[in-house]
Amino acid sequence: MKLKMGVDIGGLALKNPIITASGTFGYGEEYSDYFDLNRLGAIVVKGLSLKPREGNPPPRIIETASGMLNAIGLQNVGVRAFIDEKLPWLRGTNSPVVANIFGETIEDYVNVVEILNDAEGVAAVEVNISCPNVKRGGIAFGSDPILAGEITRAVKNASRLPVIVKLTPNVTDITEIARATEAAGADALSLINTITGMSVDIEKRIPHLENVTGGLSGPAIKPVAIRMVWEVVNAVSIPVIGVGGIMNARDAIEFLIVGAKAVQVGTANFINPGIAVDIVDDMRKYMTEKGISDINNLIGTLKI
Amino acid sequence: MKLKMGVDIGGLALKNPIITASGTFGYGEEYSDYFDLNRLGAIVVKGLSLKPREGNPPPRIIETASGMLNAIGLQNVGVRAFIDEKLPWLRGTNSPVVANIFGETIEDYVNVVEILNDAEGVAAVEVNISCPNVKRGGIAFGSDPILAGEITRAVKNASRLPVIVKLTPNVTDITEIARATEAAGADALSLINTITGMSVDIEKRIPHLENVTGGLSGPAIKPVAIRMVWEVVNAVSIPVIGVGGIMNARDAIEFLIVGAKAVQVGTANFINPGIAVDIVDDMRKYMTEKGISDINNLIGTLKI
Amino acid sequence: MKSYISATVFSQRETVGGHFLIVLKVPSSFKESLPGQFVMVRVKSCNHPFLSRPFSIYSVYSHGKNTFLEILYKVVGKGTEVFSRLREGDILNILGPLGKGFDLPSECDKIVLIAGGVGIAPLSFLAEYCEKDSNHAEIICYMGAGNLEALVGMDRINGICSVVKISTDDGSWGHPGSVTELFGRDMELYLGNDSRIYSCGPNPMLRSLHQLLRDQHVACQVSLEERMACGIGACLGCVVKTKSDGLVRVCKEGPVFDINSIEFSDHNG
Amino acid sequence: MKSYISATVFSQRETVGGHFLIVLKVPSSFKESLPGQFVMVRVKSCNHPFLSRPFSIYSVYSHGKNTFLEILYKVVGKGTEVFSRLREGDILNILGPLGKGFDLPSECDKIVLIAGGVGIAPLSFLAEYCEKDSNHAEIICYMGAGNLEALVGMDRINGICSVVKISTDDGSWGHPGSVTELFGRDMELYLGNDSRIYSCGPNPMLRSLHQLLRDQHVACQVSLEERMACGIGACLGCVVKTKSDGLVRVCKEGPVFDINSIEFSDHNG
Ligand SMILES: Cc1cc2nc3c(=O)[nH]c(=O)nc-3n(C[C@H](O)[C@H](O)[C@H](O)COP(=O)(O)OP(=O)(O)OC[C@H]3O[C@@H](n4cnc5c(N)ncnc54)[C@H](O)[C@@H]3O)c2cc1C
Ligand SMILES: Cc1cc2nc3c(=O)[nH]c(=O)nc-3n(C[C@H](O)[C@H](O)[C@H](O)COP(=O)(O)OP(=O)(O)OC[C@H]3O[C@@H](n4cnc5c(N)ncnc54)[C@H](O)[C@@H]3O)c2cc1C
Ligand SMILES: Cc1cc2nc3c(=O)[nH]c(=O)nc-3n(C[C@H](O)[C@H](O)[C@H](O)COP(=O)(O)O)c2cc1C
Ligand SMILES: Cc1cc2nc3c(=O)[nH]c(=O)nc-3n(C[C@H](O)[C@H](O)[C@H](O)COP(=O)(O)O)c2cc1C
Ligand code: FES
Ligand code: FES
Repeated sequence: MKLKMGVDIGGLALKNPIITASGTFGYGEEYSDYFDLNRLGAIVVKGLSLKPREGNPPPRIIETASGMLNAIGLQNVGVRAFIDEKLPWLRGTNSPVVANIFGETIEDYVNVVEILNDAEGVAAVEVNISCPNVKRGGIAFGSDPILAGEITRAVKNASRLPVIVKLTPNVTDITEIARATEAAGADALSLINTITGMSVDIEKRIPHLENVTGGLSGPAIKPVAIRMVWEVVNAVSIPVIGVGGIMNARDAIEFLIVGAKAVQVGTANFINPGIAVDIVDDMRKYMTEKGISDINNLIGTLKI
Repeated sequence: MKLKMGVDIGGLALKNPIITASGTFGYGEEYSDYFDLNRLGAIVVKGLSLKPREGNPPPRIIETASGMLNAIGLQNVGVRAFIDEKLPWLRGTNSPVVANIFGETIEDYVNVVEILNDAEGVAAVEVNISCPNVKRGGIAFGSDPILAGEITRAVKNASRLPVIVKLTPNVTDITEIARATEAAGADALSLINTITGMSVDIEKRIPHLENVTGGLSGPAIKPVAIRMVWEVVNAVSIPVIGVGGIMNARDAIEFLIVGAKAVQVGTANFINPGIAVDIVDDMRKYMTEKGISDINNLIGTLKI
Repeated sequence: MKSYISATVFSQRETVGGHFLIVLKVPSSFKESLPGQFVMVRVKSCNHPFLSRPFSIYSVYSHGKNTFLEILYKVVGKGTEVFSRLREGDILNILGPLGKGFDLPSECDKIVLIAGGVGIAPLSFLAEYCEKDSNHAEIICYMGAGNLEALVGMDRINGICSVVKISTDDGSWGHPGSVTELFGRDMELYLGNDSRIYSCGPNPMLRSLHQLLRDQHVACQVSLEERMACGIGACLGCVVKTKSDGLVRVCKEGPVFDINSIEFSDHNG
Repeated sequence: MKSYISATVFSQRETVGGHFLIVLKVPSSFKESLPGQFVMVRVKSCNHPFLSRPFSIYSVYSHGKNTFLEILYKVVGKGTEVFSRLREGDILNILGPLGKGFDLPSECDKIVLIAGGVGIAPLSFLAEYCEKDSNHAEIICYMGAGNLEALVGMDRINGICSVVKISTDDGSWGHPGSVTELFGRDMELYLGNDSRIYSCGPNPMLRSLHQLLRDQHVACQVSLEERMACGIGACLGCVVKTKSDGLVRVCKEGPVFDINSIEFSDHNG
């Protein structure tokens, strides 16, 4: 059977729905020793800010049950160095490159987008709105529907590229934020970012992370991610990308069945650097087994 | 070394800080085959409502990575049958019995409390505010600070017993809810209840739970629980009981170090029905090893 | 006092494709196990799978000072997959014996067993138990499986029963079709006070057996399967709908029920 | 193309209390491993521990068509505890060889190894490697441990080095005190262009070695440990503070660094 794996995410055409998640795939290069990056639906690079950032002091990670906490602190080379030093290499692959961006103020975000507008080889921007807004007392952009709408609108107005807004799960009602960002012009949504967590070293009685708290990722959070994707898919009409705890094709298929048009693989890349293409291959097997010739016929087919 | 394990939770004196969590310990009887219930700090019984409830149709549970989802639907015998049929047996143990209560309206809660006021052998009530308020379009009492305050005040006014309010983690800012319930008179807080999640059977393309979504518990959620306990301990001055993913004494000690005065063991009881007393024993070992003679000298000793 | 027990794997082998017989060394308290009772099983050193898994007791016996417990299981998911890789010396945590077993026939002439696939496990234990008993009833077994390769537990049951009748869905052995069908043809032989019917198998099979027996006067007990978390009646996770008592716990009020007391749904089938 | 590899446990034994030597059958590509490089290791069938764990390569060799990789490790937490229960035939997933190994001495007279506990592992591999090499430098080893029972890897290093000097914190063998102290006494012997110093051990030990060597002109490389998630430079989880390049990745820019380039903190010590 000839299988159609292509999906369309708000104007961004992907050859298959498997994307690597921001912060878990470096700038792609580290993984190119392990597989042909051209086989990916898309690559989302590590979050970019206007200025380079050193990130948090170590320790930055700690394992938890079926997951990990990270407090990398958004270390990155900055958007300009990305364009000069990392992007040329990435242009060698034909998988679309999505620039994940963040900032501390709306102007930060807009500036990053404006710089990216002129860069060749970026297919879309993904806006990480889990960051604290320093002008508003540190409340995260993504936890307030008004702020989330404002930042989406500002980025959308500034961007020549499709805008994917990445939602935080640390909210009471994610559909409220989803609707606000849709109304503000988001082309697509991705969710979930990490859930804030903490872990303590009981020998030294100190937090395991220098930053005290960190973001929980991995299979532990998958049920929460599936639930939120399901809620958001039912609340908006723009495409949704599912992220959270995907370790294999079965996990990815769960997200598609509840209605995600594509998925991102994050922490799993750390365990098996070749996992993303294994997922593509195993998803093809599942489709063949079930007689599904077009992946779009699988998406959103949950029976309630 | 003579070890002092006793703690005081808003007027409720516990011989040690290990409590069994609501919904995971039945009405105590099931576990009495496995250990002497007198060894527990306290027993919280399955959530009680005014009328008996049949709960949700099966399937009600599904395993997830390092956790499980449940949608029992608060099946219970009702508060009167509890008093008539379950409480007499429980009076045979000398561990305090905490009645976990819930309802669909504030009046429901108040009615349950009034009935419990007259019952002999109940030491405190724990108010589950994760439930939807049917009069307010189904928004959970616990996800809105005003509603959370209202229900706390109503229960507190009606109750002759100490009132522990049990918080839901499905909120943007748990400290806001914690402060609202403290201001409304709560004697103590317990957290976290389960995180809402979902899981899909990719063969049948149906949710694994008949109820579609369920509550995530187990080690998967521990980092979130620790973080929220830490936040709440820093936000209120009433005692906090830590709950979420405790599988052994080390986990319990993490909660105490961040500032919980006691902990509840939930899902772990399902795996090893004797786990709660193992935790008491292992906590004594840790104290002996570290030369901590009074558990109160361990509580809240996190160094930042 | 009961407790959470460490049991060592004494041996394990694949009997027929995808089906394993594992023998565990257990405390002597397990000698009291009754047919239809089950154990909750978990790998001691690995948190994956997270929850214990329920399995019927296939057999319990002593040898010298040791007590052995056998489980016959089919690999269907991650837990059973992990179990299938266990080897001699690996350690499991188990709880049991749990639940209410089969009502044992005091006086009867015919004991009829109807097994679907690995549902043979508790029935085989029942047959062994009755055989040892003073009771000299004739034991007849109807066994069904998808195909020849999935006919598990046949050797042992063959040695106990006077008659074993086989069906396979694909006709690769015995009657081509379902075991309920096969039993249905003989059913009249067993309608009366002198027969007791016991069955275990997938829900769809039990449902069709229920249809078949609905208007008959014959005692039939079935062992049900449900997802379980605790196995001891505490979580309320394993409920099944009954006709007169609403939702009841399979682990505590069951796993054995009178077939007529159950409201069969199709969520699991 | 590199890949995520299945490696079978060939053997495992406890060498000294709480320390294990595991031998894995690996693809022949591992023959290219250099001293100081490491592997990321995970049990294939169990999701616990969740992340792979980094271990230095203790030795790599071929026997017939097979390539074997040895890891010498100490049980310190849940991952190493799980590993310690692995037996012949169990399957691991590994990545490697990873990271930048030691700069190998081209020309020098003395190679000095300073090992704290299981830090002997990469140094022992280095010693083996240099011994096989044409380079005929003298290899001297300073080994320290908490006590006699924790002196791991001694047999092998003894067979390679011309001198092995021992210290134990409790004085149960050799010099009573720290290995840095012991080395400090002899240090003058090695200050000059003809010596290369290599060290691996707990952070506090490396920190005091750093103090000791701070004002000396001598080449000293250390292998560092940090918690790792990916081991390949992608997660940015394993950074260490350097004096001139800020935070750099231990897995990619290291794990071997010039001792003087590191800003030693005490978070891990
Ligand atoms: C009282 C009782 C006795 C049992 N006795 C036996 C036995 O003797 N031999 C045997 O092979 N199996 C027996 N089972 C079924 C066995 O418990 C399941 O096959 C096992 O739990 C599946 O675990 P898994 O992790 O491999 O599958 P999972 O990955 O958890 O699930 C795989 C599939 O199996 C289904 N499943 C999971 N748990 C159960 C369950 N408890 N009951 C029914 N279906 C389930 C799931 O819905 C899914 O479709 C018994 C079940 C019960 C309740
Ligand atoms: C490049 C490199 C090479 C290493 N080589 C060896 C070796 O040859 N032999 C050996 O025994 N150990 C080696 N280690 C250390 C080894 O990785 C840790 O001991 C192991 O990861 C602990 O896992 P665990 O699950 O048992 O402990 P955990 O339960 O994860 O933690 C137990 C304790 O160990 C500490 N720890 C955890 N991970 C690390 C780590 N990566 N580095 C340092 N401390 C850690 C924790 O902070 C905690 O205090 C090496 C580490 C690195 C980075
Ligand atoms: C180490 C690490 C770094 C991350 N960095 C970013 C980032 O820079 N920007 C972002 O939007 N998300 C970041 N994330 C979140 C992931 O992209 C993803 O949303 C999350 O990890 C959940 O998916 P997973 O469970 O598959 O890992 C990071 C996650 C991890 C583990
Ligand atoms: C099967 C099940 C039933 C539960 N029922 C209740 C309940 O009736 N009332 C309540 O307040 N919490 C209930 N909980 C939540 C637990 O008390 C506890 O808050 C939660 O499971 C987190 O702790 P754990 O990870 O240790 O299980 C239930 C949890 C489970 C798993
Ligand atoms: S499995 Fe918990 S009540 Fe039956
Ligand atoms: S361990 Fe991931 S960057 Fe080093």
